[in-house]
Amino acid sequence: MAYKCPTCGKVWPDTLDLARHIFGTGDQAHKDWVNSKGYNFIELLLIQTMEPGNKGYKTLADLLEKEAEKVD
Amino acid sequence: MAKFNVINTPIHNVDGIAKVTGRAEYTFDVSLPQMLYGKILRSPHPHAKIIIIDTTRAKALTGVKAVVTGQDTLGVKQGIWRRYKELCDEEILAKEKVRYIGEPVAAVAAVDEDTAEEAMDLIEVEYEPLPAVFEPLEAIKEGAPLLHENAERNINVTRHIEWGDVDEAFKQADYVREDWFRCSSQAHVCMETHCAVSSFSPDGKLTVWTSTQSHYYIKVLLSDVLGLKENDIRVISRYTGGGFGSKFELDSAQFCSAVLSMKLCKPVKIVLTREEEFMATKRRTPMFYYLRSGVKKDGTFLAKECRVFTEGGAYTAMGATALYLTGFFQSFPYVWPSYRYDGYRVYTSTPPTSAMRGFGAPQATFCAEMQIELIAKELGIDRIEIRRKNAMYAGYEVPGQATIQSCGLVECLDRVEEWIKDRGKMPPYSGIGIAAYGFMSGGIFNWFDTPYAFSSAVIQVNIDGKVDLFIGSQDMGQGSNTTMSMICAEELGVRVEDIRLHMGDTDKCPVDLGAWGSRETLMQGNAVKMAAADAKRQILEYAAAKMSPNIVYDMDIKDRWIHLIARPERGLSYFDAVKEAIRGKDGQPIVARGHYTPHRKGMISPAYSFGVQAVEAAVDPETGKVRLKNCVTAHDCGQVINPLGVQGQLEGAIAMAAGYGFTEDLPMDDGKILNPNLVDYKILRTTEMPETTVMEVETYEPEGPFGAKEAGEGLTNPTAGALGNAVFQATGVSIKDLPITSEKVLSAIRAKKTKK
Amino acid sequence: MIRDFIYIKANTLEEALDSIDRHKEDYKIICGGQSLLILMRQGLVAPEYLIDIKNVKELDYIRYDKKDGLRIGATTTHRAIESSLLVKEKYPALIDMEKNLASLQTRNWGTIGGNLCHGDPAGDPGPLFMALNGSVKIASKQKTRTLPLDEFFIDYFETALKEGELLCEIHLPPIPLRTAVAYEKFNIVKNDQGIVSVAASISLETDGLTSKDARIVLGAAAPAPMRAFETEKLLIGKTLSSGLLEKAGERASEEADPVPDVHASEEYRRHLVSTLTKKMVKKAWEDAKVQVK
Amino acid sequence: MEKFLLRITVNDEYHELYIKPKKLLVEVLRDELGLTGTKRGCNTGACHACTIFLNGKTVKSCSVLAMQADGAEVRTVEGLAEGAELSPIQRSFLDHGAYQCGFCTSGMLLSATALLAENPTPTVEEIKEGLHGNLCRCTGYNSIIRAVKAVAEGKYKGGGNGEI
Repeated sequence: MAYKCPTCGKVWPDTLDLARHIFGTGDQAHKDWVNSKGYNFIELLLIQTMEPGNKGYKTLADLLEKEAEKVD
Repeated sequence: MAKFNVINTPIHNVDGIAKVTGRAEYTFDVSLPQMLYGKILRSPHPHAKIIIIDTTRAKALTGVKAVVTGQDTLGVKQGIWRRYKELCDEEILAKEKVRYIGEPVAAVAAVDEDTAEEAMDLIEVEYEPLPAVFEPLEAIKEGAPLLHENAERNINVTRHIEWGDVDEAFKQADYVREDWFRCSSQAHVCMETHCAVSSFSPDGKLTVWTSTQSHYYIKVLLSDVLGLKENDIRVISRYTGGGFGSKFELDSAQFCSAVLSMKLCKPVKIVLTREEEFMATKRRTPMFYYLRSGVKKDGTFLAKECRVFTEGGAYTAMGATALYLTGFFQSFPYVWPSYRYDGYRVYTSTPPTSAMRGFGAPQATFCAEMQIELIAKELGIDRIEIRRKNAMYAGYEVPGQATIQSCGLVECLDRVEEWIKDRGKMPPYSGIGIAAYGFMSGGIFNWFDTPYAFSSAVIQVNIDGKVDLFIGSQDMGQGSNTTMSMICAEELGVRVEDIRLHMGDTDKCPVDLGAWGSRETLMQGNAVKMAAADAKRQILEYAAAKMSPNIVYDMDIKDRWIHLIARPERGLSYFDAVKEAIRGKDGQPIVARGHYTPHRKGMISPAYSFGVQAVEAAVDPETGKVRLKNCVTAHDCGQVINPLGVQGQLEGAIAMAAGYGFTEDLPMDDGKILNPNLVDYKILRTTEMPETTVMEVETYEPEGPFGAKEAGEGLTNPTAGALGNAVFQATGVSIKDLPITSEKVLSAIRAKKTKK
Repeated sequence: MIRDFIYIKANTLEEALDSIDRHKEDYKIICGGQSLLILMRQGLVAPEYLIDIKNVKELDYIRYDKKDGLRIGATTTHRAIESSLLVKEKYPALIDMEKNLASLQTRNWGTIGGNLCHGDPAGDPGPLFMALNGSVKIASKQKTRTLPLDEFFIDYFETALKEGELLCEIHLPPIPLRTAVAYEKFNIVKNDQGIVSVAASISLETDGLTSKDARIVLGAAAPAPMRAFETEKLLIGKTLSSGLLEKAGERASEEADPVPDVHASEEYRRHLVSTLTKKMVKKAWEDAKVQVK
Repeated sequence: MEKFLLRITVNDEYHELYIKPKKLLVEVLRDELGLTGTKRGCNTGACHACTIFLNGKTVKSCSVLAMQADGAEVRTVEGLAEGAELSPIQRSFLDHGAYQCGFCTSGMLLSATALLAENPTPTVEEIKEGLHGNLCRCTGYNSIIRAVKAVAEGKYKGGGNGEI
């Protein structure tokens, strides 16, 4: 089971990889999608650095668990 | 019979005679009829809006021919990362806003430099200073001044790498260590400062002589911003007085001289002063490092987490690559089962940071190797043993990133270990520090967005056997002209003196992306080897017809002698064969082409070099002053092509990297560099150089020409770390912010004493 | 860039003094020009008249007399001093000082007079000549006067030379019996100007143990090379001991008035003053003791 | 601004030219006489790339007024070789790869020539002190020191203007 990026449609094996793809691309389209879901893209990015435990990615991964289209 | 006739022999540099007799003409020396001289007016503010620029008085000064500002340009935002338009953010001649002290706001062309300089004082610029921010960790805070519209919280670029289950692995670690490091900036200090002579002619053609590492890049970047077609521009750079990463982006001398020349249809020469070179060209990327490593009791590496904030300065430049490479090389040269890297490049109101020799890897290696030294001490494991246990090996795959095809690291560790044993016990306050490293042979990711092959070469064999070799690579002192001549001579089976080299002129030479990322030996080398092989094939075609040997024999050319490999005495002279071969091709000289673009090698590099360096240093406990005594390096760069060249690259790298380690710094006050001259910016002189020994560990790199890989930037990676570890071994103090000045060493020694 | 000036080449001392007198309002003297030309190129100095005394052979000499001491003409180059056997024998400390000053090329053309008149507190000759109780002969068209070097250096790049005056000669009295001088600077790159420098001259009583006189001069530790009077007082009449050295080092670092810059903080400069003072006093003291035997 | 007559012999050729007194010697050599072998790398007399011989002694031609060289004898890098015959130090630089970008090389060659003219058998320490003024960013100096040492050991006899 894999997950499709809601912005550019790229497919990733799990939500953590998808989260990293969204942070890594970091272009306007991907930023807008995250912000439209009530999160702040830059805040998540900075939490990833300021707090231990991969928090930024985990939060985005949980969101994607619900929002991203699942494909097999 | 020696393996090679030309390769790995100590021959003279092909540009030698020109350079030791003062005949070599650098851009600095170019002078043309009716040539004018330009000067650039630069912003005194780190962040300000340009309200109005009044050039009337300057234009009225006798001898001044033209004054241009941002208004006289197309106002195109350019940048070297052409693949991503949002990262092309620098106009060079600012139109509305200035973002660093030294940013060009106007340029003057006059009959001589003095008049141009005098005109500077007559240009009145009204600025509206804006709030500025200088430290990355300040710039990302809420409410910090926004330096670029689309860069929220001043974040320019972020890079993320991850493999393995990092958090799980940290749970299994017996020992976890956290360290913070601060890596400083560094100036390239090329002896020839940035300079350019632009000459625009009425037929719409622009010729630019410039000191550069890539004449192709400069041609394309100029066409992006001047509204000219790429090939209406000709860039000439036969000799370049040093580059070190500062000369493959478009700089203010090139752009302003071109704009002025296009306005006047007269040649304009701009040479940056040494002060401008320090204050207003790019510099090494300063980095704030957080490093957490988890290891087992027996020293096996398990997990590493790395977070980096880099001071981006006013524009992107090549900063994105530095951010990626420091994260990528943070795991080098070891096997880390799990690794996570988050890197953030932050805009600040300081001169832009970009590429400099090593390109993020010297910073990464400094932090990694200093931490490993502390881990080894903590666990009571021998520092060579812990490195050997986790060393990369040929065939290792950096998960999802790259495959290591050749790696002589372990042998390098053995050789250095042996040298340290021979050195015996160190006197008090003396110590030997080591650092292991790896580096890339050229980059793959096509951020420049070129449609051409990465490297190309053209060969033409003439009636007298003389071989015209046309290459796109640029020799800035690293020796690529000699290396390419040697590769061509070896493959074609002739001598270097039979080669007539053509380079440094976009009108005559095929495309090559230029000398950066230590790519020329491998990439241009492969292209030259391919062209030479094709030329040889054409000659052997004729020779076979003439000698009609039994089909079981195959033929080769060695040292101007065409022969059957199994029967070397049966053959004919290369010179005779060529004459008749050309007669047989309807009088046309033999022409051959070669090119190279890396495929199926991942996104980073086609090959990786490795090495270990030991630095012996003595510390004066009274003043903290560090003195370098010895520096030994075991380096694996595959098959050595140009032995004199490799030794020169190593010794030059040590001088530059040792400077980064303990004498060079660019202190700033609110964005203004405080030591923009060679009196207060201290690079090493003859008297500071340690004895240097290089131990070549030869491996075979299948991707490289004759098995060769880089020996240019990689050698700059270990020295700062090895020096820091030498100070640690000598005094027990580990200085974690560069440079390791005598003042920092002394206060650390005294702090350690009072703690006891 | 250098602003235009009216160039006057003086071939004799008289011509020089005459030209200086005539253009008293706006002139500068150039000899080796190793420091002056840098200031002129940066537009910091732009005189109307530039009077070149490089060719005044009358001021290019090194003379020694047992009673009178050493006299060096102002247009003598550093290199001439460095290679003088006379100086090597009588004032060896000068040779080491010159060898560690800037570069060979600078010393070949730069002159001792030019160096002193530049008035850089981090200059090398100043502190050493002051420790040797040196003085200078200054001439103008009207009169000639001599001045102890202690009073020659006033402030940053400012000396006691008045308008119309020319430095002609440096005079170092004979080194008294049982006396030795030592000079050293602390720098990171060899021959760079010192972050801090110390010159120490120690004279011993006939017993060869107790100090009779001490002259300590700190370089780059104040707007001009400064005598460390309190440290001197502390040293006179004492015998050498590590305790004495510690106290002397501490006192000198308190007396100093260093300014922090990109190379070192104030605290670190004070520490260096202390370290170097201890080292130079010890070296001078021990060299002086050797002479007693 | 009144110009002055400058009489100067450069590489055994006598020149007479009128110049503004503010002209530096390096500017006359490069811009007036076209001898661009002598380079400039800084504005504060620190890099020594402009080293030349003036009356037999090496000086920084960026820190000498051209008028101070009136009637003097100058030798630049272009005057080291004698026709096609390179001087010992030039040949040794070729063999030892004692240069890379080449921009500091003319200054290095002249400093090395002066050093050997004055002290034919210098120790490594003396070579380092002799070349201390000349900055180089490419070679790390040791190849240059090896080249000078080889000439000191007599491996390169005669030819060119080795002895000034």
